[in-house]
Amino acid sequence: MTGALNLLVALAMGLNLLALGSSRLPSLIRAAAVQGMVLGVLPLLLEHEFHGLVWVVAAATIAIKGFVIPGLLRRALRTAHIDREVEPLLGFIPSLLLGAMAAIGAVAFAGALPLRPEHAGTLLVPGAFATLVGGLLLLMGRSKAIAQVCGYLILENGIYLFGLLLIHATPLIVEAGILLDLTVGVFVIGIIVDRIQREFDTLDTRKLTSLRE
Amino acid sequence: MIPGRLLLLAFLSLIVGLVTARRAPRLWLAATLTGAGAALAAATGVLAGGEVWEWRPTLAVGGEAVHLRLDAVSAFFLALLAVLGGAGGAYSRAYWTDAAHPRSAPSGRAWWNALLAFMGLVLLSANGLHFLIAWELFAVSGYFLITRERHRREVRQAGWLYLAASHAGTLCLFAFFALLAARTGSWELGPMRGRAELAPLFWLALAGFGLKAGLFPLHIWLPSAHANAPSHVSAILSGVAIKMGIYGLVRFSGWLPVPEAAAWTIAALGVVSAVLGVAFALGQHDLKRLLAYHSVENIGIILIGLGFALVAAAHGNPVWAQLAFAGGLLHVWNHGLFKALLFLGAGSVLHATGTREMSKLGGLWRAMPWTAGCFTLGAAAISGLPPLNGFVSEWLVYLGLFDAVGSRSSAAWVAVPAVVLLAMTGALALACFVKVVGVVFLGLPRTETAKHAHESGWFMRVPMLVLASACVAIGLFPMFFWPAVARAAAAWQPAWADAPVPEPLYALSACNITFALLGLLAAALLWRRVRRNGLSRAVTWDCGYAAPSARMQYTAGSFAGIITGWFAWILRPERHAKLPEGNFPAHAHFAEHTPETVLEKIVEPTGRLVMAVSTAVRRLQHGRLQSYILYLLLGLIALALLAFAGGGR
Amino acid sequence: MKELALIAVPFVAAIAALLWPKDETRPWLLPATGVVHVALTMWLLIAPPPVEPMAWVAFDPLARAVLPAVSVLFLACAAYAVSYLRLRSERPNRVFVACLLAVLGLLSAGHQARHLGLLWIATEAVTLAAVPLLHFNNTGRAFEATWKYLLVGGTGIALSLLGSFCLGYASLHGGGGGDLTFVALTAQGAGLSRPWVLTAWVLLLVGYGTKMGLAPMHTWKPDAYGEAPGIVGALLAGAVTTVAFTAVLRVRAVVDAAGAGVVAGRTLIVIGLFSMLVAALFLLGTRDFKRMLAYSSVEHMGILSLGAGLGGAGVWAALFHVWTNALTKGAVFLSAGNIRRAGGGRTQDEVAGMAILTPVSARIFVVCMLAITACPPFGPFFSELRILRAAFADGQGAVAAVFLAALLFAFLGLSRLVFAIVDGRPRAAAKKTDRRFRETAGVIVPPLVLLGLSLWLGVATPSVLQEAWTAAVQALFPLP
Amino acid sequence: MTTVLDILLRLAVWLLLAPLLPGVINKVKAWIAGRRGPPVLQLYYDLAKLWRKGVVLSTAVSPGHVAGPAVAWVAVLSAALLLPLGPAGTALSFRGDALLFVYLLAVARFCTSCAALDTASAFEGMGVAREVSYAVLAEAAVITALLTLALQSNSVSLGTMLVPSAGAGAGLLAAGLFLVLLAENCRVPFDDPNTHLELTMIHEVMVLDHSGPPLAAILHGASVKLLLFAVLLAETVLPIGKLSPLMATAALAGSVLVVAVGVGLVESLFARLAFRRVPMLLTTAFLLSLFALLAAWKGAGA
Repeated sequence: MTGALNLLVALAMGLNLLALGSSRLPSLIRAAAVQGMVLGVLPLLLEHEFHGLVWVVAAATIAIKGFVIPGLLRRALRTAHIDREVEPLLGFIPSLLLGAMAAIGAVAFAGALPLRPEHAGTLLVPGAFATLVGGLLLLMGRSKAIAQVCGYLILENGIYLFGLLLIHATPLIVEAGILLDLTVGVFVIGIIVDRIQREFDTLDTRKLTSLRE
Repeated sequence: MIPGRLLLLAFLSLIVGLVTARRAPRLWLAATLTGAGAALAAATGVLAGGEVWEWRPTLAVGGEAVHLRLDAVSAFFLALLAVLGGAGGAYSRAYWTDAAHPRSAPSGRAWWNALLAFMGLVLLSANGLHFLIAWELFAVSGYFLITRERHRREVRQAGWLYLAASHAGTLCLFAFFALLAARTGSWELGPMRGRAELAPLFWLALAGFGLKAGLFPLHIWLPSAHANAPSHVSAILSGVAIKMGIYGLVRFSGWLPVPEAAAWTIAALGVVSAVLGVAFALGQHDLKRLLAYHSVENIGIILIGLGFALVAAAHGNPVWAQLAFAGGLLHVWNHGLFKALLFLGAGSVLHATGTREMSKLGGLWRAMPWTAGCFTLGAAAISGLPPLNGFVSEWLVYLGLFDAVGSRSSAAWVAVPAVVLLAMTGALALACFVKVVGVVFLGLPRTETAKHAHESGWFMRVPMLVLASACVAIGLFPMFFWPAVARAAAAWQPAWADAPVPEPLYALSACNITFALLGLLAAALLWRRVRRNGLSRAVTWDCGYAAPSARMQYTAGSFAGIITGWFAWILRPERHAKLPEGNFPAHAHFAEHTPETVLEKIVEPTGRLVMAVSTAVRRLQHGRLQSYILYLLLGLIALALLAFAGGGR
Repeated sequence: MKELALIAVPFVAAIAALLWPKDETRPWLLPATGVVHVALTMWLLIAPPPVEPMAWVAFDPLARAVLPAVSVLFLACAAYAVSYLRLRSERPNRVFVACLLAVLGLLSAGHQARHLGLLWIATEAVTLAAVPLLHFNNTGRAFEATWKYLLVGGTGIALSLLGSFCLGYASLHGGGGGDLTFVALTAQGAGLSRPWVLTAWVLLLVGYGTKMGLAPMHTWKPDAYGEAPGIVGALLAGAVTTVAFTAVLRVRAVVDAAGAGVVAGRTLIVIGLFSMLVAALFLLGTRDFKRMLAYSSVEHMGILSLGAGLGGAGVWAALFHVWTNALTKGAVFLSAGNIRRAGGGRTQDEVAGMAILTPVSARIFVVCMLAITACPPFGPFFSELRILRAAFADGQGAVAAVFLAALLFAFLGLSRLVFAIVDGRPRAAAKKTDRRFRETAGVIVPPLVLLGLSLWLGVATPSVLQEAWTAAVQALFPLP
Repeated sequence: MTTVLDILLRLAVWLLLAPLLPGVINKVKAWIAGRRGPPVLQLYYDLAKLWRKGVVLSTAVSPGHVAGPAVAWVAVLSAALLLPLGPAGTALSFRGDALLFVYLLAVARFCTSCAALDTASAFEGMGVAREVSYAVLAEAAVITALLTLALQSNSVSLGTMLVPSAGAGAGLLAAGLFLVLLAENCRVPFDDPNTHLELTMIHEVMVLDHSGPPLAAILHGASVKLLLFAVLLAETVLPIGKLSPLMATAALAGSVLVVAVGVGLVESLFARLAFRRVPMLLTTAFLLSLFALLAAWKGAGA
């Protein structure tokens, strides 16, 4: 059980690095989507008794994080007739190195934090932190709006990972509400991205600096 | 409770005036004068030996029970407020007419009443919270009175400077009262000299009230505000508003323990303000700016009195403290009277000629004899000349200082320089006002406007005459005013209860009266003699120069040149000169003006520094989202460090 | 039941607004709902219902101490919105009105939420519901502002979610059930695992601090307030921020119970003063009077967090300040909106001499400026003075000094800009603007009413409110 | 009644004796220059003549031009009445009359200055500017001198201040007051009473446009002022109180004469100072009084 779990989490962490390293938007979106799907599976591994809601949540997660949002982003990408270069503000190599360092640091930090025995063995906490930092790195280091949305997605994935620690504690209704919120949030972001693309005819946020002191 | 009724009447009539100010100027004037009269009556009642009036209705403002209190100290200032409020109000009827200022005159009348009411409340409120409220409201209404001509840039700048300075002072008072409330557990004010742990608070009071009083390094707002305000406003600002700062210092030095260092500081600042105030005044060409600097000087004289009284209190109340304090207190009245008189006179000049620039005036005594007479009298009074009121108060301060020297205590070490510098201040003031009177009213008109000046109407003349006669009255009959001063002093320092009129005061009054009479008599006789001998007119002796012109008269600048030269180290006068050269010099010019040194050399550079920091910080808001998220992350890290610092203890 | 009605009524109204056919009449839904909401909150304020401890949603003392202010502010803005939307008839208002109502409902939910997860959901939902309000003007600048609002705010809110999880895990690790209701967390108290509590505190403070707009997480604020209509600004500054603030207060109660109150106080004071200073420095230089309002809001959030950090009397004063700030800020934003409409610009280079163009609004604007900079006798003066006194009583002289310095700078900046806009000669830009703007009662009365309320609140603070604040402080930080 | 008589007598003394002093000074100067010089009573003749002369007033002047000299004259006389006349003491003496004394002289300055500025003449303006400016420093010296006397007699009324001698610092004080006397009465080296180059004058240029009775008042006032300072100087030095009345009177008269001769000598032996050097000399006067003050402090303090 834990083995499978750790495998998946490790996969998710790997996908972080992939996302940080990918130089083209489609592959970045793909990485985020796959990561979302991987996370969607995790509740099934953690829950002991399988009542319906778990399946629903898992299915919803996979569907939304894996297909809907990426689809939205791809559409925006298609409508915006722009080259698909990521155009990083923070180079790929540094991003990768930072991401890797984040992963290592996350493992160390998680070791420092007091954990319950059943979590001590899992990669959940380190994975969560690593993914979090990866997302932030994308948010800060990429200039294309879509890349930043992907960063935001990955950030949320990290938090979702951490949330799994509490999956027994927090009632699923709360989980569901949170999930819904995040989804709508990303939807709205997607819409705004779309509007910006129409308004400015670009998705390069370096052009979005008319509001300043 | 007679004072209570009178104060109520005063308050109500001020409200009536406030309501009728826009529509019915006559009614407004009537109401305002009634209010002033009632307030004056109430104050006189308390000063003439009536007991302290207190009022604690079951009414709370801001969660604090209202507590009004009119003791001798408050009454002393209230009387001044009433007199000047009435005089200035009447003056403004003719000076700031609806015809000339359709947009600003009506609201100006309303603000006038507001100012009077709030200053009255400052004097009456015995609760820290209400004191603050009244204080800030009075400051704000002062701002709206100063900026009557808001369409002029320099007026806006002056007003803003005033507002900024006064707000800084108010914040000091925030700290003062909040700390007091935190230490004592309530906003109630009252005598608490016994509590030595409150002593350090006085420094905050000194900063806050000092800013309002305009003592030397904190006077930066004063000149421009007084110069750019309408003259009746300048009169009340300089006559009463800055005295509110003095009131605060007197009030709280009486109620709270004062650290001895603070007492010395006040005395020293007083001396500095006196000398430098008049020095700056000598450098001015703008009539009203000059008068404003003289306010700094006189505040200094008042503070010398107060400061030495405090030093004395630190040395166990020797008798000389009482004289110094009484002198300082009486000078509050005197300065209020003659400075208001001078500002009203300056206002008449401004009204008649449209300029405050002294080098454009001259020979006004022909066109406006009343104004010239009143102004000259005020000038003599502010120069501290007998037989006028300025001399009486300075005389009392001198007596205190001489005794302090005689005491040979440590106070003497400050008293000696104080005496010398006070004497020099007097001589400097005399020089300055000889210059003003000579350049503005005597000699020949320097410009056409000055030539075609006109005497001001009765509405403007009567207030000036009233103030002038008040100056004369205090000068000739000081003993009648002494009881008021003595009661105020007793309210400040209970140990001095009912001090009798000092004997010398009678002698002085006798001398003043005889001197005044003899002076008038001699003048009359001499004039008769001249008439008898027959007099003929001729041009002034021009040393044989062919074409003398009015513009050849000695100017204010060159008149003060010698003295401003002595003070150049602080005045930093700016000279723009093109001296004549060659055998046949073409045109040459010479201009000199004295900047507000403290403002331009200290405050403004500091302000520029702050603005530089602000600009640097504002650059961080450059619109790049990525960095914004970085800031967020940095904030997170910083807070984490702060939280886990010392193991999160 | 009424407490649920507070949430339900606005949502029903929102749905009604979506279905409503005519743009002209739709805005009337806003004041109608507002009146009902105010009536309900006042009723609950005066007759507080018994709070059954484990309830997730309840009109508990804290909600009672704050929610009515939000409700009153909303009513004023709603009244203003009617004439405002008539003025902006060129824009469809279906979504706008619906979202405004939804925001009200979510605010009520957030204020009453007694479950960390629920609170988070409500806050995030408010954030999202505000998006259509922000880009109502439909300009490029508006979209840019919205984009930044979403990403910065989203990141912050995500961190606060992480913080909530951490707090839950602190309970788990402490041997608790990981129940995220505040009651349970407080009950577990010292049982919570300290490192996790501190981590959670930092994350939650940053997260909700981002929504409050504490520096350095305030970066979205000037853009959003600058581009949104005046009403939206008023609601964001006066109402949405208060949800985040109450969240911080509730969390702080838990942290106190866990025995880390000192740390919490320290962090709150530091970030509060930092926000005030940063805001003051921005205020000194900015030339855009709508962004100025944003920075002023940052400053007041700093004051709130300072008060919360001082504990006891400070929290009381902070709750007081929530009210005064909400009402006064509302007035400022609304009058600023008038000037923005009539002046046809947003910087002092484009707008001047408004005292001549719109005398009434200009006067209100000046008075509001004085009120918001703690000039008596308006509310902020009293609340800020209480905070100062609390600081002194706490022996924090240095804190008080910085506080006063920041107040001074803020005053200098604000007064400079406001007088530059009000005085002087009208600019050419004003001539070109749509002459449709008239100072009708619809746009004058609401700010006046808010100002009057702020005055009343300061001069004669109703005893029921004082009692409510005391009760809230008692409930949050029961004296041992 | 007796007091009125007393005052009238003193008045007579001052009025009649004052014009003698300039005559003495001029005689001394004449002797040193080896001339016969004008008679000692010259000023009396001049005054009498002026009093009967008609008046030419500048077209520019206000009535103050005539009133000024009158008031100034009264002020100087009142100040004189406050001084104790040797053994006779003072007519009326009260605490603080010393200050009244100083400020009455200031009144005189104010009046003459205004009267001078009244004529709209640049020369007179120049003179007034110098007069009032230098007075600032002179005032400091005088007040310090009074402070010294007050310190060593523990009183602030001339009647008692001047009875004992100035004690330790008498010499210093005398020197200081002598300089002040020269400055206040516009004698060499501060000013030259009988120069006729307007640009270099102080007092003389201020009275350029006065004539007839007003000029008489000014001249007589000036002589009273001179005498007044001479008496003040003499009484600070002389221990009047310790001498028998006769001796005291003689000593007083003698020393006033000495002062007059001294002035005459200075006028003949020194040249007028450049104006920019004047402040330095007055500061010296001030410092002398200050040292006298310190001496008095130590002397009586010990």
